[in-house]
Amino acid sequence: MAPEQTTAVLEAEGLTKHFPVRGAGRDVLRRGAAVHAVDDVALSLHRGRVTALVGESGSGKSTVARLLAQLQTRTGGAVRLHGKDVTVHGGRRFRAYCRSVQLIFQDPFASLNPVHTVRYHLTRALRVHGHAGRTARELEEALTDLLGRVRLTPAEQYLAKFPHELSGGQRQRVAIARALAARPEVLLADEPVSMLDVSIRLGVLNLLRDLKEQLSLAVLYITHDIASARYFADETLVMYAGRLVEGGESETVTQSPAHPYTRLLIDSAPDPERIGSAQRAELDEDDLGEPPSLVTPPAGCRFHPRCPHAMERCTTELPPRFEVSGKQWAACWLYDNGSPAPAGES
Amino acid sequence: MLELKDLSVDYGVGESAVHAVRNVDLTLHRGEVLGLAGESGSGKSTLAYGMTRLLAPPGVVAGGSVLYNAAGEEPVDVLRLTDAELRRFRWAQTAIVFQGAMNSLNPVHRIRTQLTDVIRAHEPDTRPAERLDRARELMSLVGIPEDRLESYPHQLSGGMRQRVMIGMALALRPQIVVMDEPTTALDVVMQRQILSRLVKLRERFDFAVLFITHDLSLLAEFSDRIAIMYGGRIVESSPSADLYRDPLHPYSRGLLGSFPALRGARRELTGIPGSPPDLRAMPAGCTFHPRCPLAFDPCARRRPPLAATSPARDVACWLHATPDTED
Amino acid sequence: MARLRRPKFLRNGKATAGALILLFFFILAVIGSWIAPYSPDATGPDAVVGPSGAHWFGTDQLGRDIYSQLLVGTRGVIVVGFAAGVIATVLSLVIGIASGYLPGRGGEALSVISNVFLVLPALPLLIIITSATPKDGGWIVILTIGLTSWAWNARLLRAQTLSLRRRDYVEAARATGESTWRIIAFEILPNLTAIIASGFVGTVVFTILSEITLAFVGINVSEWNWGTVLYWAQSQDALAQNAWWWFVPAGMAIALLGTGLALLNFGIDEFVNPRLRSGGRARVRTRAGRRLRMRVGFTPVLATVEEGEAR
Amino acid sequence: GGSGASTSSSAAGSGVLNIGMPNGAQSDNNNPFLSSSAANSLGYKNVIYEPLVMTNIVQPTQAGTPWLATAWKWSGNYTTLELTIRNGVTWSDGQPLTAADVAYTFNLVKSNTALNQYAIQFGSISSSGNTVTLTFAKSQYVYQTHILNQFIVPEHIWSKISNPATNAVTDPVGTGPYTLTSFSGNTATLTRRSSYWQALPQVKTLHYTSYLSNTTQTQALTDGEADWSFVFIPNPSVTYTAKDPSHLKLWFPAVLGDHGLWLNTTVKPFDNANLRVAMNDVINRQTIVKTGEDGYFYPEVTSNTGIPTPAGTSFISSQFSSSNTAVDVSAAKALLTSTPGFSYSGQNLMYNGKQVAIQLSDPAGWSDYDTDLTLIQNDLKTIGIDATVSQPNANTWTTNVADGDFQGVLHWTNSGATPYDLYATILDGYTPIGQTANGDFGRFQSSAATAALEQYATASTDAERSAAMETIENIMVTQMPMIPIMAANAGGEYSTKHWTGWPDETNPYAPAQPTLINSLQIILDLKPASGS
Amino acid sequence: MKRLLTRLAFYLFTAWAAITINFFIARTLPGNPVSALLTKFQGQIDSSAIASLTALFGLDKHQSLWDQYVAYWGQLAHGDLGISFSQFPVPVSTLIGSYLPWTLFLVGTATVLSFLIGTALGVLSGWRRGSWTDALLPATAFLSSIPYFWLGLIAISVLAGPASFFPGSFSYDQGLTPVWTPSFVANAVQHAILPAATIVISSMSGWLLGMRNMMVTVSSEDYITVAHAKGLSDRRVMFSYAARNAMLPSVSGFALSLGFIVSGTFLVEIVFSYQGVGTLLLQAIGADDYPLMEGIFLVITLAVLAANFLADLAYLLLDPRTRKEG
Ligand SMILES: Nc1ncnc2c1ncn2[C@@H]1O[C@H](COP(=O)(O)OP(=O)(O)OP(=O)(O)O)[C@@H](O)[C@H]1O
Ligand SMILES: Nc1ncnc2c1ncn2[C@@H]1O[C@H](COP(=O)(O)OP(=O)(O)OP(=O)(O)O)[C@@H](O)[C@H]1O
Ligand SMILES: [Mg+2]
Ligand SMILES: [Mg+2]
Repeated sequence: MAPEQTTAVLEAEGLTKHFPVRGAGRDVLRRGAAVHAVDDVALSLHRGRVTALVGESGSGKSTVARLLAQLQTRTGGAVRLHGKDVTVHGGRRFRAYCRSVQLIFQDPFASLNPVHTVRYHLTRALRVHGHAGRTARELEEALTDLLGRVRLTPAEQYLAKFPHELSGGQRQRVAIARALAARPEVLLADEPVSMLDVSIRLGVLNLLRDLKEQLSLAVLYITHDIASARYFADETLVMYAGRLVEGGESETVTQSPAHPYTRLLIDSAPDPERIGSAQRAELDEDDLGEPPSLVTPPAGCRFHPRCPHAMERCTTELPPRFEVSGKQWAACWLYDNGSPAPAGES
Repeated sequence: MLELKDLSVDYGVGESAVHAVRNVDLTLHRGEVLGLAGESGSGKSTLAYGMTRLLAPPGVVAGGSVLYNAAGEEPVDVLRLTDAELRRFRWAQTAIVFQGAMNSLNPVHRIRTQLTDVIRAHEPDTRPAERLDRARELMSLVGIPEDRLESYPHQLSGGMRQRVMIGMALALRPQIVVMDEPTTALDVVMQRQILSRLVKLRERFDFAVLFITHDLSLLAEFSDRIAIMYGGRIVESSPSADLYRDPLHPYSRGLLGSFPALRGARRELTGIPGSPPDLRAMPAGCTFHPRCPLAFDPCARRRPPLAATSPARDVACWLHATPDTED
Repeated sequence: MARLRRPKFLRNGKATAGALILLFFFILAVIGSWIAPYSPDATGPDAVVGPSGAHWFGTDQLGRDIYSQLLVGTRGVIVVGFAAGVIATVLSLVIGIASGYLPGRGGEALSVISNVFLVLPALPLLIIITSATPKDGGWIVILTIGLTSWAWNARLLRAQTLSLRRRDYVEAARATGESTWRIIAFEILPNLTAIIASGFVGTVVFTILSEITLAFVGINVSEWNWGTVLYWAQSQDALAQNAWWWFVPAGMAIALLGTGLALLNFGIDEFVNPRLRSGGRARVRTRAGRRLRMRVGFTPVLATVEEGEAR
Repeated sequence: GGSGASTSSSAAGSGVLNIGMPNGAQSDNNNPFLSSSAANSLGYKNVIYEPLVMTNIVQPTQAGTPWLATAWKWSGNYTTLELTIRNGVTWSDGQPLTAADVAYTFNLVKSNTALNQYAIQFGSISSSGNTVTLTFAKSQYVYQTHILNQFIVPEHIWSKISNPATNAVTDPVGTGPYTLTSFSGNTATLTRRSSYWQALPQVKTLHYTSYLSNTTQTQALTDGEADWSFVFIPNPSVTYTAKDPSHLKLWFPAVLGDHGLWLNTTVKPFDNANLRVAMNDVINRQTIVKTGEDGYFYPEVTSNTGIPTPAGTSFISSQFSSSNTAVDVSAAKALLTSTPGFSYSGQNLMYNGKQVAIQLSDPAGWSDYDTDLTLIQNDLKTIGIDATVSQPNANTWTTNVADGDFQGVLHWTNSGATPYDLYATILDGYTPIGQTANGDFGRFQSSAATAALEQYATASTDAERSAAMETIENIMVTQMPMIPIMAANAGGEYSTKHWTGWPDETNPYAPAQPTLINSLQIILDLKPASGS
Repeated sequence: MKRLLTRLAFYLFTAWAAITINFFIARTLPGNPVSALLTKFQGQIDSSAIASLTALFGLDKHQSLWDQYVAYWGQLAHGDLGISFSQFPVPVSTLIGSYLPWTLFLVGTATVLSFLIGTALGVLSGWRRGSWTDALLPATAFLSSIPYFWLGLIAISVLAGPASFFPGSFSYDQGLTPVWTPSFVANAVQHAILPAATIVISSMSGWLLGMRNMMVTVSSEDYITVAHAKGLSDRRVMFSYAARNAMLPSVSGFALSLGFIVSGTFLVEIVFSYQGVGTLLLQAIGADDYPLMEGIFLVITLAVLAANFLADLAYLLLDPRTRKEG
């Protein structure tokens, strides 16, 4: 693992979330059935660094973000802010926590209340965290400053607008501005651009990157688009069915994926270089199967039912993290050289 | 095969009408995969629904023609068909696969019913058992176990549903399959599976595909030809490879520059400045000029026509206008 | 999605018509007793005579002026209707939102309570309670109707709150650090306005009809309202006396007010669900002059190549 | 309306008489003792079970008509009654009527509180041969008709009924000329017996239908679906008689009971007799009876004594025979201004400097009473009393009246064969405010009145009784503990289209109400109308 | 399974709560059946009858409210609804038994008709927007705003009468015996037409509106467009695709409204003098007849609960999404 210049701001260890299944027909007979949405996830976010979390839909990425933001209570594991274990539910301590850790939602169309103006959203965020200043002037300055940061200028033009009067990119900027109002150290961005138009995605991503640099934020960038992780993140973690399967420096992970799942993911991504129908049919032959049920996840490696390299051992034993190279690890028995990488921090 | 001429589609009529598609000329050749790309709101779906006359109110087809040439038959103008003729024409000649398969399948009917009723509607003489056999065949065609025929849509995964829709599209062996963002809701693995399946089926049945997406990298890989739409118009239409290597229109270039590439060297991503145009207040001249880094004198004043620069390539941009296309 | 755009809402023709009708009755409720030509209780020599210049809507068995009774009675109808509507709406809001937003048993319990109230037969209950309460007067009717008719709206609000609670912007407000009450009051509540409004209108209609029904069966007839007029008409067998004027105007007033409220609700419906709007014109004229109906599945073609001229 | 195939076939040729009552839902319940039974409510009990003696409340002084008793003799100051039972009467099942049946019936009433409707205190009851002897603890002078009107039930049937108070008596057996053949829907059908101790009536079949509302009952009368009823018809000259003036008739004779304005005499200033007398002076009974009661329902009370006429004319002492009600506002005002404490401020009557105000109340839904109150309200305004009308619900009102929690109500009195019942309701049985009263709702307290009533009930001579009555009337006229307004009635609506022989003013042989015992007399008298 | 069990628990709880509320409301009324009887007859019954009536109704035995409540449940457990006061000593169950069928017949038929007609019109007007069917909306809104008792009274005065086909009162000609003969059934139907029409006219609008709104909403669903794209006939798209889906909310609403048959429209019975439980209920209220009131309430409550259960079942049947995957 690359030596870190900074210490982690936010860390998670053994993060686990099981959603109890309720009222689901015959499952009643089996008490305690649960969706194993997140199992034993360990990650750490560092100042001035972007960590990408990629994985297919339903793999538990958003749940990780919510657990980190303490919007949901975790089933197990620890979340440490500046090395201190924090568990908050609400009230003042929650406020204090979210002053440091802010979440940006996937859908800018849904994450702003349609009945409130931009001014309301931002003012509230400032007020709640005590950054609104004491006079109307100070508030106005703070607002202008915030909008300036997300490059919505001139500020007056946007303050009075309702969300529906803004374009998707502008809305996402407002959402980011709201998160910044708390002056956080960690930004959890849950697929911040997947709902945005291609032509404006880049702007928002670039904005996030700039902010990271200016404010030296720790950013968790959640996406299902592994290509954007390559461009945007310093480090990339790959998630499959609630578990992290691979992690490491973005370029390494994307260019030489180690875990069979990461490989599948990368092979599946559209590749304009393979122009023309001639080379098209390559991966298609076998039905690649579907993600497993999270209520009864497969034993051993969760990917084994779909894995072309699955071994006997994969069906029974959970692979620990194995170091693949200095910049990369994978939770796969293929890399078992007898020396599992120290589990825990990536 | 299918020839759109001067097709215009509006939402609403009169003063308040939104001209979502304007004077589009587009040809879909037999057996070809034509990709239609462009950012959100550029009118891709409107075009697809408009030409099949499936646009919900307040959409209206304001003018133009949609000529369908079946082999060895008189061309028919889809826009001039009566309701009954249109019904007969639909699905038998052009089938459609929409973006959200969950919403394309009726949640209260079994897959079997939904597969067989299209056969029954067009071939009323077939026996139920025969129709069921055909439905089974379609399911195996798209690689879904036959026993899933008895399922309801919500019992299938998203990928399965989309495959059911593709199977259904092929029920009557149509000449043309229109696909409006058929895989955007799916993750990449599933997306690739479905597209590969589609490619194979196309080779087997030889239908033409109009493939709509905003993901240019996907089109570059899968389609023969790509048309780029902006603000309700086609701004460029080229073979995939040409377009990918050498986009002519600045907008096409911008689109390509918005996608981070997974492989190869890290390219600098440029993106497109500005925001998509408001259809109600289109800029005069070239609709792209306010966002165009290369805009120059005529762009703000006059609209560039879609003109051929080479035999296979059309572009609507003053940068590439030959003197005789300038009016 | 509801937005607080009142002017936009009133741009809807149906809503405007409804609002105008309502306004008309509101004005009558205020000025009715001043512009009434007689006291509604003033007896006169002409008993049960038909409409005339002196008595626009005729007189009753005591020679009282029915037009004046209706005018004076408007206030009772409007006040009871709206006051009970307010009570029921507030209750449904509190219970509906609380049961939708509060997690766990509390919410469930409230939901069960509203379901119980839903099962209780409203009108008979109303008759029993109002006929049993010692004091007469509008307040009893207001309170009884208000306290018993909130359940339906509470259920709707609960369902909507449950879905709003999952919305990103509510989560986002939580993630910003907003307190629960503030989330309810400022994030959720404003998005329920349309449902609240239509629930309110619905309750008002129900209340008014109930009040009139109660009066008609002879409960709470001390004060004048339209039901009181109908009650007297019925107890005096007005229709057998061919005294149609005693029955018809009151019935029409109720129907008109009801229609106004219904139109208002149509407006709210269309406001909430834009698909319900007819979108300006439902018919279009092709260039060749034929009129076509806009409908799903068959997009009208305004000009084909042969019919119209190429552009 | 309707094309009632069976009920409207009331042509006398087929011998059918249709009787209707607006009494709502009924079921097959023929227990003659229960006021809740259909037999009682619709009145067909009277053509099945017969009384000992038939009396006429319209002409209370007239001697009774012997019915199942051929003779009756009171003795010992009305503490012993000797009845001679008619011979040759048979029950509808063929068994003969005996004196034992009569004694059994009285014993049944005596031993079942629930059946003893008039709470009569029976002493011994014995029968021998065809005589029955009853003794009583106290004088039954004022209750004599209640005893004589007792209908008789057969011992051989009723002795087998375990609880006579809760039995629906599905197959009633009586001595009357009709037997119940069916009860279906809301209609009881009775047919004539083949034998009867008197001449058989001409009506072969009786339909008693309970209509669900006054409106439909009225409709049935005008449509010819019903021939006879007792129902309040508003504005009958338009809604009823006008529909067929030559046949549709009504007759509502007064009986010895009052409807009047009760004042709570514990509420100041209504404890002042002069104020009450003044109020009596301004109430316009004619208008009330004409408008509120549509000119017929409750006849006007014209005597200040409150005794309805002509039924009670003979009871009015000569002292008051010309003391008739008349509207006289100035006299009333004069009386008030001369009364200490009262004064006028402009048009307003003040008592000790405060406006005299009264809240008049009657249940919501009683439209005639409510109309009457509105008129009284206006009348009281003429002497400056600020009257308001309120309409609580019936339950509340009933409770309030009984508990003395009211200011002024329109309420009734009991009625009977003498004015005793009427006066006893007004003057007797003082109960303190807050306790439930069965009479004297106004809480009028007068030992003289109580004594006079007692004297009237127990006196042994007519002279004593007249003296007592005069005392009572004097209290009534000078103190007006209740302001009598109109008389109770015993009337009905009937059609002469198919049947004639109905009672009316000119031939008041019986009250015209189909639910009273006299209805049997009327049915026995009916003749098919000529030409129908 | 679990869903059904929780529903069942809910039904039991609701039944208990409703019955308890009914019991206490009825008992805390001021007044009592004896004085109600006397008051009703305004002097026709002598006040000396109070003692006998009190004894008759068993009101002379004083029992605490709680004891009455326990006794009431004891009775209910034996299926005994008590004895009516106003028609003493007829058992309440007998009375309800003879009146309920008529209500079910009249209001039930009317509700079904109103639902069918309203829904059919709603389907049409939702499907053919912009045609004449648009006029249905304000028209039915007006009709539904008219109080139905008023409509009924006007209908009686205009249409019923001595010479008319329509009888103005009763559920069948009095004197006929209810039997299953064609002539009796015809007679009963003849009596039901006018009141049923009143209910249908004034309650149709709700169904129409709901169905229309749902049709419009459903019409813009993708699967409808797909159905059109498939070239299915208009009828098939309209019924099998649009209406079939749009109906779901209406169906559960319909089941609920079946439960309100008794309580919602009982004034119609009163206006038309129809021998149904509505008439009976009003009479019971007027007479302070608690056993009868409680009995009718019990029936209404059970009807509503049964209807709720039906709604649950109907939804389960009609919407495969609520069914559990096998
Ligand atoms: N509140 C919840 N109750 C029950 N299950 C839940 C809940 N939230 C999430 N899940 C389940 O947990 C799993 C992970 O969900 P999550 O939203 O974290 O996935 P994701 O990776 O963010 O997917 P996407 O890319 O679609 O956003 C899913 O199977 C989801 O169904
Ligand atoms: N009902 C409508 N009324 C008015 N304008 C509409 C309506 N529907 C769509 N439009 C407008 O028409 C334009 C074209 O929409 P269309 O759905 O065809 O875009 P698209 O290219 O398919 O976008 P996407 O990639 O988001 O699917 C958009 O600007 C949209 O705002
Ligand atoms: Mg997610
Ligand atoms: Mg689209």
